Amino acid sequence: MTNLTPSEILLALVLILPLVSAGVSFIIPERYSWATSLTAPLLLLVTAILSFVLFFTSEDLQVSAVWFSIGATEIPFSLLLDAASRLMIVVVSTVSFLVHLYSMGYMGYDQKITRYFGMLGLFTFSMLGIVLANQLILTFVFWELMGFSSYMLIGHWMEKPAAARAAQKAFLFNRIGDAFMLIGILITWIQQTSGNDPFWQTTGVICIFLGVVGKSAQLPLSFWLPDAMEGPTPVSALLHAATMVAAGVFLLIRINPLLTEPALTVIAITGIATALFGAVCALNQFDIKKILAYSTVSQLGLMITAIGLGAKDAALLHLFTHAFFKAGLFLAAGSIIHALSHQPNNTLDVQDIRNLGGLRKKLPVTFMVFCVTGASLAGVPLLSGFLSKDSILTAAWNLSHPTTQFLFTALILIVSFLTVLYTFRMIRFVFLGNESQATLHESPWVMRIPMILCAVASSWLLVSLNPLHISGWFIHSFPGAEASAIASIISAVTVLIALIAAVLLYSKQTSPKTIVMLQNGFGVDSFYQRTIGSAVLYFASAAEATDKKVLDGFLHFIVYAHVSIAHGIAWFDQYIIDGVVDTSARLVKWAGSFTRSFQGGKIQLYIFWAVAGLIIFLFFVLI
Amino acid sequence: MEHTLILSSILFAAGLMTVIVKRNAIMVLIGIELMLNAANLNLVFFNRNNPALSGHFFALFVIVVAVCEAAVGLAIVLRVYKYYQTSIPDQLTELKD
Amino acid sequence: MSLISLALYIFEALAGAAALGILLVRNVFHAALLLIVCLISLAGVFVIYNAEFIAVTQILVYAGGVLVLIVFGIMLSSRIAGKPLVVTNQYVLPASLAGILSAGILIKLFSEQPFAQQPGALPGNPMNQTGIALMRDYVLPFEIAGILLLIALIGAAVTASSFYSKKQ
Amino acid sequence: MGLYYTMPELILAGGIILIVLIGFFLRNKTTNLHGLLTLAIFTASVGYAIFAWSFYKTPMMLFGNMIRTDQFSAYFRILADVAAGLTVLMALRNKSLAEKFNSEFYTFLTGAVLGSHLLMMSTNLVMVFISLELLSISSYILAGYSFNKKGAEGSLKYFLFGSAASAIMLYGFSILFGITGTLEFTSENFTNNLSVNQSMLVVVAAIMAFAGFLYKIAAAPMHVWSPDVYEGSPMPVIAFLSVVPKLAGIVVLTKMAMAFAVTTVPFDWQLVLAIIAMLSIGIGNLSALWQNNAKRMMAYSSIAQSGFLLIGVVCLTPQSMQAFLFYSALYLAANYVVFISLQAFEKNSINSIPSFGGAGRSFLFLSIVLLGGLISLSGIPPTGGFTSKLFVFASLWASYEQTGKSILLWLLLFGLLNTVISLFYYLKIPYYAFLKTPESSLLPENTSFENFLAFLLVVGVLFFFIRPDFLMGWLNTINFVL
Repeated sequence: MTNLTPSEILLALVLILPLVSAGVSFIIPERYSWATSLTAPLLLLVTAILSFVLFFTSEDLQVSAVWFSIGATEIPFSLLLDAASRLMIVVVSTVSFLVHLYSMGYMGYDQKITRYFGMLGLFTFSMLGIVLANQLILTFVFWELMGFSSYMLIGHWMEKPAAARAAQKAFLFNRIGDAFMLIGILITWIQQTSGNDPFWQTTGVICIFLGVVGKSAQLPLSFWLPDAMEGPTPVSALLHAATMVAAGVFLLIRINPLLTEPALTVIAITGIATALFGAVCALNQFDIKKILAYSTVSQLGLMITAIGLGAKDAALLHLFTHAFFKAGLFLAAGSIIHALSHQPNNTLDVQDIRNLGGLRKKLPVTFMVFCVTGASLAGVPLLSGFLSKDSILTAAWNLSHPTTQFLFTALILIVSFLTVLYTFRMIRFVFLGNESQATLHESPWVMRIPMILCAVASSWLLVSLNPLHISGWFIHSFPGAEASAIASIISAVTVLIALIAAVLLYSKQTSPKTIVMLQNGFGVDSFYQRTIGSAVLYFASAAEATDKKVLDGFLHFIVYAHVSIAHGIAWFDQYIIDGVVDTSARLVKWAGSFTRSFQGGKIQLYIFWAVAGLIIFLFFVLI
Repeated sequence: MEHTLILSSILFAAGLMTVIVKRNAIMVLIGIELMLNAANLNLVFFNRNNPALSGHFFALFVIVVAVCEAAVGLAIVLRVYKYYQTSIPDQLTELKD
Repeated sequence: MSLISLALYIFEALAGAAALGILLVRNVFHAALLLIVCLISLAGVFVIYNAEFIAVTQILVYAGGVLVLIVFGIMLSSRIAGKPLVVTNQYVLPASLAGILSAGILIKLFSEQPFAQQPGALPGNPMNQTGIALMRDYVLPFEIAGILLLIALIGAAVTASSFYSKKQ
Repeated sequence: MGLYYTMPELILAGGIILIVLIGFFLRNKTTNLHGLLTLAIFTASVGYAIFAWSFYKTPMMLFGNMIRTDQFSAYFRILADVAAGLTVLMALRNKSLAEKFNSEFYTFLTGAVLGSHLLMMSTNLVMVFISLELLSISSYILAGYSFNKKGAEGSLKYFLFGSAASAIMLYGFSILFGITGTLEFTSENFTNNLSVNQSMLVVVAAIMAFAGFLYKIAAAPMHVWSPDVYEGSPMPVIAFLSVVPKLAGIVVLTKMAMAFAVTTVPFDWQLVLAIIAMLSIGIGNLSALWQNNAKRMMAYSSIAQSGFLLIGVVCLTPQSMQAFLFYSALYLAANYVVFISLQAFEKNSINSIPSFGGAGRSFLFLSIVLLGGLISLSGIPPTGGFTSKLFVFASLWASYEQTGKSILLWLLLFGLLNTVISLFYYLKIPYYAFLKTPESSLLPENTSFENFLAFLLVVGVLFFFIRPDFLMGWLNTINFVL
């Protein structure tokens, strides 16, 4: 370690600076807590700049040292900077910086701001650690550290019972995954040392995947993510959109060479099921942050699907674009919440889209940001989301087996169709429609700047020079992410059809409903002309001319299907998942009071229990 | 010769029952002495033909240990008496869950 | 039936009866006396099994030491409490179950087990041998026993000293 | 010749007499001299053991095959001395201990350490019994050293349970002697005779014999005494009881299990020990969830930790033994961190877990150190506790792969699941300390010595996370002749 190259120093700085920020935040006494909101964003700004420098200058880099040894096997402490992790450190540090900046405004009046920034720094550090670690045990270490800091962040407002409960739920779900992950890591590790047995390799990889399932909120462990929205909104933007939930996807990209054929199948099926599930759920929520959370679940499902289909570069690309546009969406949502909740005598639930409406004029910047990032999420051409979704679709399209090719292509198209629907629904009911609030002020500049930056980062330029096809200046990062022209066209057409359907569905509705009543009229209000643009109007009128009944029936089918599925899922969430959580907690408590019940303080009874235990043991052994 | 072993089993079981049944710390102590003696009987019996006399020595040390245990035990019982005015072990339930 | 085996039976019967008596009597003092009977009968059994030294120790230490201690404890504690020495029983059913089960298992397995007949016989003069071996093979446990006695002595003194202290 | 090898024990035995004598001359004086002298004794013992480390390379049978010195036991003797030294440091800072019977306290402490040393080295049932009793009797008296109502009760409970357990163990020993005709349980004679005379009686005798060890290490089903005793005892004594007798018990249990493992006894030893380990882990963790008293909670925690320590014995492979050695050292360090901080908190009359509310503000440094210790006990990175659990589970997995016994896999899963459960109670105190508001304002007493001591140990715990090979490399050289 004597002669460090400049890149290695940069790498170390990028990794260490967030930790320094955390340490500084903890050390600063409560009286001077305002200082934290200066040091933390500044340090993160430096981190972000350094990571950009690293991104543009560095070669692939591997730093390795012997960490410890068990028997003859040596466990290295090893960091790897390759194309994928170079990209990821940029994403992590940039989004983290933006969130820090935004938090200066959003959390300005919070009592425990030092703890908040400290945990944010610790989180960033551990996320960077996961990204850079080149060794599964090291990854696990950071993984756990991240779990801890995210627990603290979700439960930042501990005094709210819902927040404490959400934090515990997230923790529990993640620990279930992590227990499997540790087993998987051990299996994989032993596999590496002692021969390759395909069965064990698959088992190990699937166990690790279960850890990913927990962290990336895939089925059946996805239910913690919507609850985690109880945390501060910037935290949701950082953890539950851009970075932490994506860590699982990234881990799968890292261990891609280990994935066996059966494991890939499991991953693909889990991914696409989650994607569908999340999309349907998102369509049925009233809480704006929960809609975004379910949307995240759905998009993560798409990334996992891409990995399952063998297109890890497509997954990485989508991860990359998703980080920015989803962070933008969350920040915009936070801006709405911030604006509304700082209004005097506000008693309504400001996150409920039923209570919102007509914010377009009051919060113009937020509205623009929301539209751009939302359109990117929906996959509207000219935006980054279109390109990345396109590459996933291409991966499905290029599958060799015709059945799976058709199936996955169709399912991904359905997901993107639903994505458009719920995005449009959200914009419609939040920003358009009747004005319900009297006087509002746009958020302060520290909050507006990160939002605008995220919106800018949602444009196609982030990914490629050609707005309709992946090529150009970032391409060297995604050698495998390709897009076929047919897939692009199909994707674009789907988005357009979905937009028309969305307009038809929601234009006449005055308030959002879960059981959406279909209206017969296809008239387009003049007010859309200024919002979505004349293109929408044109296609809408064109659609009117097409076979009404076909479209009508299709929409009916979609609506009823999604309503019944959503009800089923809501029921499942309420009774089965919460029930399982509550029951297991109760079971553990009950078992605890049972084992404790022997401790009545009566020593002779103790002796009897011990002897009885021995005799029972004896019978157990003898028989 | 099995009757000696039967006796030792009975002594052991009787000691064990005394320990659990009797509501008096000193009786519990007596029960423990019975259990120790059951073991001693075994040790001496099994050493019938052993020229190394290891069983005998073991029994000897058991007796020494029994003395120490009795001395310490009785001292502890007396101290408990001072605080609780009772020697019924099951009535000492200040420490419990 | 030789005289020796008759004596063995009598001693064993006495010891067993005394043990069961301890289980049944309600008076602590009687129980202590029954323990003496049991211990002395066992000493007789030891003599018959050629363990004279153990027998002597048994009588000297147990009858002379432990029992005096126990009786002492009984008298001290009853004086404070000012209550009769009668003890009641508790958990009779579970305890008898545990006791009978353990005795049953032990007796059954003892009767099934073919104990290895060790070669050789006891040395002619066991007492002499005992003394030599104690200082040769068993010197370490012997020394440890000394430390153990020291610790127990100080410990008993420390523990019981608070018995007389005024502080409650 | 043998005396060179047992020099640490000679030092301890001489120390006992020295402390007693000095205690006579300094009667009725409150002085730290006894404590410092005891510390010197333990330091000398550790120093000699390290100095003579290479001596122990080849196992030596000493004193007519009564004991055997080897590196395995030498390592644990060092750990026991270190733990006892830390106990002395804790006792020096405990005012209630300094007032009454000060020199005697150190006599019993040294006696207990001597007992544990001998127990770890014994190869003869007589030695096992007598050294176990030396350890036990000293502990009974130590447990009552708070000289109050609760202390007396705890002491009596400990004594009654302990004597009953050792009587049961002794009966098991006597049957083993009858079956094998020898008391040297590591000798070939013993194992051969055991193999020849396979029967159910062997099983009964072995389980009875193990009962005594299980009692000593507070493993299920012989664990019931420990919460009550812990609650009634002074803090340094609990810290001692939760480490030294536990390690000594497991070391001798390992030796005994080894003797049974090489014979073809008619049932599955790994199964029995694995179930005991699972029971201990489960019972300890589940019961701890409910506790509101920090001492009681740590008692249950130590029951659960016994289960994890037992995993090393369950596997009985060299790898698992190394993991066990590593785990023991980390357990010792983390446990003492917790108890040293708890004693400092106790001094400021913070006892029950709710009373820790807001302690993070008044005692920031101490709370952070305590958090470090608790995190290490629960086995989360970045602490050595994580590494040690990783080693233990890795060795368990390797053993499962080797033997294919499903019980080992269940044990692994159960252990992992329980590390999750254990988090909920280990983080309870930090949760109150950092996130709750104080019930009443406190006037902090000086805790700088505790801060320093616990901080040193936490640094050690963190260090072994970063560089576990520092210790592991040393453990790799140990020759495992059990």
